Amino acid sequence: MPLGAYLTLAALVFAIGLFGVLTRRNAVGILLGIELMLNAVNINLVAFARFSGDLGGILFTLFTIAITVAEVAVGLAIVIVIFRVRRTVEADHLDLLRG
Amino acid sequence: MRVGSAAVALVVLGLPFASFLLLALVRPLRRSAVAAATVSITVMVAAVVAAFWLSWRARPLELLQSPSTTWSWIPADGGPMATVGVMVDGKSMAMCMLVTFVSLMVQLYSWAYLHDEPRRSLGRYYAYHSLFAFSMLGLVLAPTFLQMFVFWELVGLCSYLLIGYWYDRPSAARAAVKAFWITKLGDLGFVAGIVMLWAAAGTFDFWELFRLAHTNGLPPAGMPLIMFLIYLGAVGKSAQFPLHIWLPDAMEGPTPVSALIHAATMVTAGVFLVNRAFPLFMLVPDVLTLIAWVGAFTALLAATMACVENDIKRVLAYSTVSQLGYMMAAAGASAPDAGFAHLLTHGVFKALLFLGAGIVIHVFHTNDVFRMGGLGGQPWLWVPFVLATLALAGVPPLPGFFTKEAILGGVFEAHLTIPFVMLAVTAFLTAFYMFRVVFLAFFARGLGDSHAHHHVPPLMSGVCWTLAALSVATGVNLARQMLAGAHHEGAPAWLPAFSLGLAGAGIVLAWAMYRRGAIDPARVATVLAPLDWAARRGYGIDAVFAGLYRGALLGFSRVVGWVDRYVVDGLLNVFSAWTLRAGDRLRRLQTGLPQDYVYGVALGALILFVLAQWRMK
Amino acid sequence: MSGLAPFALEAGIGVVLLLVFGAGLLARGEDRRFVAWLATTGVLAVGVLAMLARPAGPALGGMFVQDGLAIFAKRLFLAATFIGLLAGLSLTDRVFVRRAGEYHLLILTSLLGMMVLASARDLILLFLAFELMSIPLYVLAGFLKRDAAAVEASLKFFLVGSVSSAVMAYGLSFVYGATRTTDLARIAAVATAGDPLLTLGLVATLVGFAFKIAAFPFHMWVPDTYEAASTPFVAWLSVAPKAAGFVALFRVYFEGAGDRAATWVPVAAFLATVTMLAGNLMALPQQNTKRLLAYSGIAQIGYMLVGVAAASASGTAMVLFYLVAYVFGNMGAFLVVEALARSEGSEATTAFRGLAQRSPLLALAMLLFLLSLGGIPFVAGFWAKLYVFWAATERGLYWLVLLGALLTVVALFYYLLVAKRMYIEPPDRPTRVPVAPTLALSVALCVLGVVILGLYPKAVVMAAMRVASPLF
Amino acid sequence: MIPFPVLSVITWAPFVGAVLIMFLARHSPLAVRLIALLTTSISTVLSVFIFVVYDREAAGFQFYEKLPLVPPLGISYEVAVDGMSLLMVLLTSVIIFAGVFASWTVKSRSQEFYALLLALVTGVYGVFVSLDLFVFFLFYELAVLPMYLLIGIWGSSGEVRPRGIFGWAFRETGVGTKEYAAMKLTLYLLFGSAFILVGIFALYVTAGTGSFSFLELEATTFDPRVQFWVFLAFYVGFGILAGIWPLHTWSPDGHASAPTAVSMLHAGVLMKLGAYGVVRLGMGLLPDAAVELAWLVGGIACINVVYGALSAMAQTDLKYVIAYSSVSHMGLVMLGAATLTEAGLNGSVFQMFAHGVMTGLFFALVGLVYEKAHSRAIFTMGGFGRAMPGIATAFTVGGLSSLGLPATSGFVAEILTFMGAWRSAHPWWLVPAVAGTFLTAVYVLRVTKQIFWGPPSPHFDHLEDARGPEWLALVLLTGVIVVFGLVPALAIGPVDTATVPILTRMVKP
Amino acid sequence: MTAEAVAFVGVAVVLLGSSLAVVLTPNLFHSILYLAVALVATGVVFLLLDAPFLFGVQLLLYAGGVVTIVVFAIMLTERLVGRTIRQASRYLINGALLSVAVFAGVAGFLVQAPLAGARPGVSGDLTLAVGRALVGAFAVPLELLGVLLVIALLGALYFARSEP
Repeated sequence: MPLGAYLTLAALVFAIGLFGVLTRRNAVGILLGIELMLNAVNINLVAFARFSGDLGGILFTLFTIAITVAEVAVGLAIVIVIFRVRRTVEADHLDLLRG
Repeated sequence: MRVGSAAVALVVLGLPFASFLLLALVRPLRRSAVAAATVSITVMVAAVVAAFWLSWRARPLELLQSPSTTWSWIPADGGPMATVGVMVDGKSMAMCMLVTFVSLMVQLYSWAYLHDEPRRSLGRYYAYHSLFAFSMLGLVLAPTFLQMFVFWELVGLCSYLLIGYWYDRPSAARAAVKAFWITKLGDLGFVAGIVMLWAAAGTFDFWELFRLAHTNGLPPAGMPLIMFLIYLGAVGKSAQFPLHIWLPDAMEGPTPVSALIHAATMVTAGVFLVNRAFPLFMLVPDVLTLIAWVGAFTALLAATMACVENDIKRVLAYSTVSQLGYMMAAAGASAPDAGFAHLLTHGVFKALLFLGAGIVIHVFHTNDVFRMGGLGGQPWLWVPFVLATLALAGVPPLPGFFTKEAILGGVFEAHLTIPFVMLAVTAFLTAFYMFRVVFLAFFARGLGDSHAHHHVPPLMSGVCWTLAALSVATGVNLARQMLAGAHHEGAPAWLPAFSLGLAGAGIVLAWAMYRRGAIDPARVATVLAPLDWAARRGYGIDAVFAGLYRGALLGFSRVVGWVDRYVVDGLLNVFSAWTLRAGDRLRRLQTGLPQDYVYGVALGALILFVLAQWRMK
Repeated sequence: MSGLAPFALEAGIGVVLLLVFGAGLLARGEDRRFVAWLATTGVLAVGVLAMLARPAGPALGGMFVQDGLAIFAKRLFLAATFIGLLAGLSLTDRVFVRRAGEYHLLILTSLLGMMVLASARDLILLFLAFELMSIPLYVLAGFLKRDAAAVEASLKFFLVGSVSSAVMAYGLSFVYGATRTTDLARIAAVATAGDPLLTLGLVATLVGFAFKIAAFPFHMWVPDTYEAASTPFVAWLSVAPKAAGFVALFRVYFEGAGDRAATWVPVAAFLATVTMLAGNLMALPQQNTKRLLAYSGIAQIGYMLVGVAAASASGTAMVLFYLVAYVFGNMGAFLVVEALARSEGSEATTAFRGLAQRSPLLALAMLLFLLSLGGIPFVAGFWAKLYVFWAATERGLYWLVLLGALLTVVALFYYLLVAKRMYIEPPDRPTRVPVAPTLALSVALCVLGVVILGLYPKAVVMAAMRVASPLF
Repeated sequence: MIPFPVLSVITWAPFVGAVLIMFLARHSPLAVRLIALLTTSISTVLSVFIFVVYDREAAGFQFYEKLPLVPPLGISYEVAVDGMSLLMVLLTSVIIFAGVFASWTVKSRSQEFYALLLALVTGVYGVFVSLDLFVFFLFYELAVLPMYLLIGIWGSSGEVRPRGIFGWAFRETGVGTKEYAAMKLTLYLLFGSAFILVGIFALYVTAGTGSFSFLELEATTFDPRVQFWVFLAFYVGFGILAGIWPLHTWSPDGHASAPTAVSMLHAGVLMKLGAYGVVRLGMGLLPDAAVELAWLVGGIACINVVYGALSAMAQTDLKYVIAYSSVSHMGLVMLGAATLTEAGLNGSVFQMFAHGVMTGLFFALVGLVYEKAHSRAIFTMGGFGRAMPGIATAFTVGGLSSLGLPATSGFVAEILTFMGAWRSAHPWWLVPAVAGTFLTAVYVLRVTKQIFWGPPSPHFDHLEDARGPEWLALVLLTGVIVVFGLVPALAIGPVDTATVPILTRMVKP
Repeated sequence: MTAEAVAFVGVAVVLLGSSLAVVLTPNLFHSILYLAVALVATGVVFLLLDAPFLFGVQLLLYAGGVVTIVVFAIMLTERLVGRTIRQASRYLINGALLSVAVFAGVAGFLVQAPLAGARPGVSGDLTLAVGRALVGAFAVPLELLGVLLVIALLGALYFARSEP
């Protein structure tokens, strides 16, 4: 398959992830959307690396995956602490700060 | 033509100014009435001496030599833009003598007249007087239009200050402002005119301008407008129709002030202006004709109003307006010398009239002629006044007869028939209304008897007698000249008799109505009801001006003020409020919902994508 | 050891990190504020070291570079961090006392991220440093974890941050794809203007930077986070990461790009326009001083973007100068708010009522900061704005400069409102406002910075020019 | 020349005074005043000194000082005066000197008051003497900003009822309060400075000489398109400060709310700064655009003259009358400049001076009247002349100067403007200019009559005349009005040497 | 259609389908399971791109690690709240529109890009090369990654543990 196919696939996944972030009410659900977006990045990177024969993309992917994990960990911790304080993880209820 | 010494002229000019400075700046002097009056009068005496000396030592002028001496006033790159100096020709020397002399007389008279005034403010009075003398002398000595305008406005200022001398009186305060405004209205034309003349000729200097006029160096196209505008200045200052309305009100000032400023000197500045600039006016015959018409009309109009006026000072004021009309008409009829002569003689006897009126006012404490009378037994009071009245009415051998006759002759010669008729009627009316005053104020029985032996300070009557003597002397002198054959060439021979007849008729009518009682004034008034009604109301001209002021000016200003506050500034406030509101609106984008923030990021990214796409192409 | 020279500062921070970590582990008892002192001293020490640092060649195969720009930026980060930590020493909330170890570890890590970011010349390292800088911030924002507002702010920050970094990573992947390398030097060499993939990549990457520097419309986390988080942290947050964002921006978009940098003029100009507009307008109705400063900070970013839009050496230098001025002005303002909030228990602008009569010096300090932010002569901010405008004028961006200058007027409106509260309105009570010594010291440092830069900007301007010119 | 940096001393002496006041005179109001007096005296004496020793034959810029600040960017501290700025410096000195006396009785927080006032004055001096546009701009800002606090703290509020279709906006912005006025003034003027800044930068960039020096820029000929836009920017920017219609509305509110000395300085000097900017930078550097746009400048000036006078007539608050009269007179200033003639431009500069002194006198008097009578409502006052003859006299002199009565400096300025107007490309400008003087006569004399003459108003008693230091202010300002009215050559001599070169550049032979 | 193409299409369908399910399914727990599927599918994509090493990492770190953490989180919150968390979606249409627009924005660039380059052959052992790089040039970044993970853990711990 040509590079374009992979890129398009990644773009689609990216868009779907974004859609998830925009529409899910549950904070955890939003996190999942972010995961999808980062996943798309990885597909892109690997595809580019494969088609250019360059190692950088692979390394980049490795780092991205690790960073993602760190992000998710922190994100989930925030969700938990929010839940503890606010008794909800519905993002729509989190509007103490506005204006 | 004769020219005087510039140095002496400067002395004449400088003396009253020094006196003014002294009185204005040295507070103890100002607060002490005696010292102030002494300084002012002493200086004035010196000025009179200097003025006469100036005239005495004048020498003949060589052909094409300028009678003016000037110094730079407003510098500019290529030589001064405006100059100041003195122009000492026959006219200005004569005016100097008139001004200083009458000023001296009035100042002396005032000392007695204003004896009851608070001492503290007399210093102010004399300071104003000195300033006035300085300004008036500056005006007559001015060698340039600009300098003339400067002093022109300064005499206006003095007039304003002196009319409002009793500023506690609302009417005085109002009259002062009115005088200033109305004359200023004319001065707008004056200043515009001289500026335009400057633009056309490149100079303000009379002598230069005359030379240019002589050599056709002035652009003919703009001249009528320019000269008309300059004439407007004279209209305001010399109380020509329709700007005459300030002069009767100006009588709110102390009577000596009226005598000096609003009769003898300042108001004649307009006439002097036309005379001074006559070589330029000669270029514009249409404007001259207009001047003649307006002058004659003013003369007649004022005379009719004088006939129905009961306030002695206002009668004299209308008479002044009327006589100024005469002088202007003379100038308009290309007989400026006649007008100028009338100016000089009128200056003396009109001052006398006012000062005489001041005496009766002093005696009766009223201005109303119907509440006076019974002074027939005191000739030292009425003789000077009656002499002056006769002079004004035009009875020989008093000076008014000769100068007035010369004016009539000049107008007749210029084939200005209707103005001539108007002036003739005015001559008749003048005799009538003046003798109306004489009969009522001095010789009526009854009302005023209780005051009949009121003490009149000798200083006041002394001044009056001096002026009367001067007037008679002038008249005799003129009569001598006439008999010696200096009669105006070309004027019809019947004119003196006609003129005398008019005066006689007026006197007789007045006698018949107010002395003899043969004709009931009330019946005459009924017969001429519409005229009487209109004349008593000043023909509504005052009302028109008041309406324009209130309705047009103040009303419009209120509209502008409102527009500025609520529209111009309002728009600014709208912009400010919009900015604040925009901030508030935008702030609401910040909903506080986490995902809306992500929308922001996504939208922002999208916009950047689109922008980059668009840039790539 | 010469091989390590380029990393000296990072290594220094690493040592401080370890010390703080160790001290935190060893500490017994509730009061662990000595950790804070340790961290502050450590940062100061590294700061002194940074003053001595000289540019060194690239290391790690060109991945890491200690050039003038990096050193300039690192000095800036260290200064900001020092002031922030110094001010934080006075925090007496229980959580800061007990958890001083975590707090400082997080700040130091983030600082480490910034410093690496300033030196990163490789996409991978860049992204990693970016995240290293960002992730601790999410935690720090919610450090007051009992506070509903703080954790909510933390979540928003995290959410916007991770979406932005996802977009950024996506963009970086395209940059890599278009150029087949992650080395910025090589990218600059290979890149051809108008390559769609590269453009897409750079634009998407810009989203990440825009989030970090809080350009409109990526700014939305800013006001909420600033309002809720602890003030000394916010003071630092409002300047240091933004400075890092700008430096990285210069690296990616300008370094070695030469004339092609101008491609970014319209994009940056657009961002500058909307950011200035939105920031200034939205600050107008604010009643909470921290929110006010947040929006004003967004506007300031807009002005810096004007300098970015100039896409020139002088523009870059002016932004660097602006950042320095901004560090002092903005941090100072936040710290005064902190001082006042501590004594009045309120962060509303009304807390400033009559301050000039209660504590004239504090009021004067605040006035100076506000004037600096407003861009008024003889304080640092004036030169900053002026130089930035100047650089943009050289590009012919007259309209942008005019807009910026006009919006300064809008900005002065809200700055002057605070000044009005301080100077014109009468105080509610006559007592002096007590200020903790360390806080006072940090405010004084900021005042010094603002005034010295205002009176003698030349040294810093020259330094900025020197470090910026090699980029082009 | 003179090695002594006389201009720098003039400029910075008040600033030093401000600093001294802030740090040394904490608790002694008298010391505050004495320091202020001393430092402004230094400036005043030196201003008179340079006015006297300025070499009128040599003309051009004199007392030149230069100190490079940022050489690579072409910024230097470069000061000098020519005939025009010489007069402006003198004006500033006169006004601030009188202002120090006029505010002798400020009660609350006088330390800060004087410090801010002196800082402001430094800005004003700086603008007039700077030859470096950048430093010029710095001083400009310095001259504007202290205004906010000066009005905000020591000002007074009026009442403006929200009316008309924009009433809602009035409610939202708080029109009438001193805070509003202070904010409006400051922001409006800074709004203008934004345009100026862009203009200066544009000149700097397009000239390509890498210098902000006026002298170097003057030697550059700019592209007509650049000239056009930059001139517009300068016109709007400086015009706001000069109070051109319709950007003048800050001025009535600001002046009415400001404390006495601030109104004096602001109306007396700062507005001149705007006009000075238009002439110096607009016409001096952009001659072609100045010619091209003269119709605009002059046309708007005509509106100013008439509109300002009519608005003044409509006011019932004394301070607003004076403030609007400034709008009207600034119209004459701009009109004179727009005529592009020697007479007009000289008249314009002279009008700046004349109006500065006159309006300074007015505001000092209004302040005194307010202090004695605690009222500014014209139509409740009356007959004050009896109790305060000195104030009444000074007010009348000011009024007469304002309506252009000869023997006051106002006349010379007006007549020159008229002369220029009729010789300009648009002779009809003479009509509104002349009409303006009449309208001025109407409202000034009306107000004078109402307040000082006529029967005493029953609402007031225990009025008294000016006292002690207040007299100094009145006598000084009145004296200047008269002396310069009688001997205009004192001022016009040097001014002419400065305006003629500007004109020759504009109207090329 | 080559085998690779068939495989690609298959994987793509699975990936997109599961991704959609992640963002659409109302049951949060199901979402996670779908995420796991999606992550595995991504791993398969990596396989198709000749990166088996990454396939492993993906499986271990992502599908294993992440999913486990998330599951824990959900269990934790569900335990705290005491009921199954259902999740709803907000503004589906807006979200869809914006997502499609972003996709279109990206696609707009992609269609213009010259992506015709052929796929080069696989050269050498990728895993080995990656390993070498990580201990070579990328040693410092790797250290930093370690710091990042530690600090993230520290932060997460700070949040997660309940203070006395």
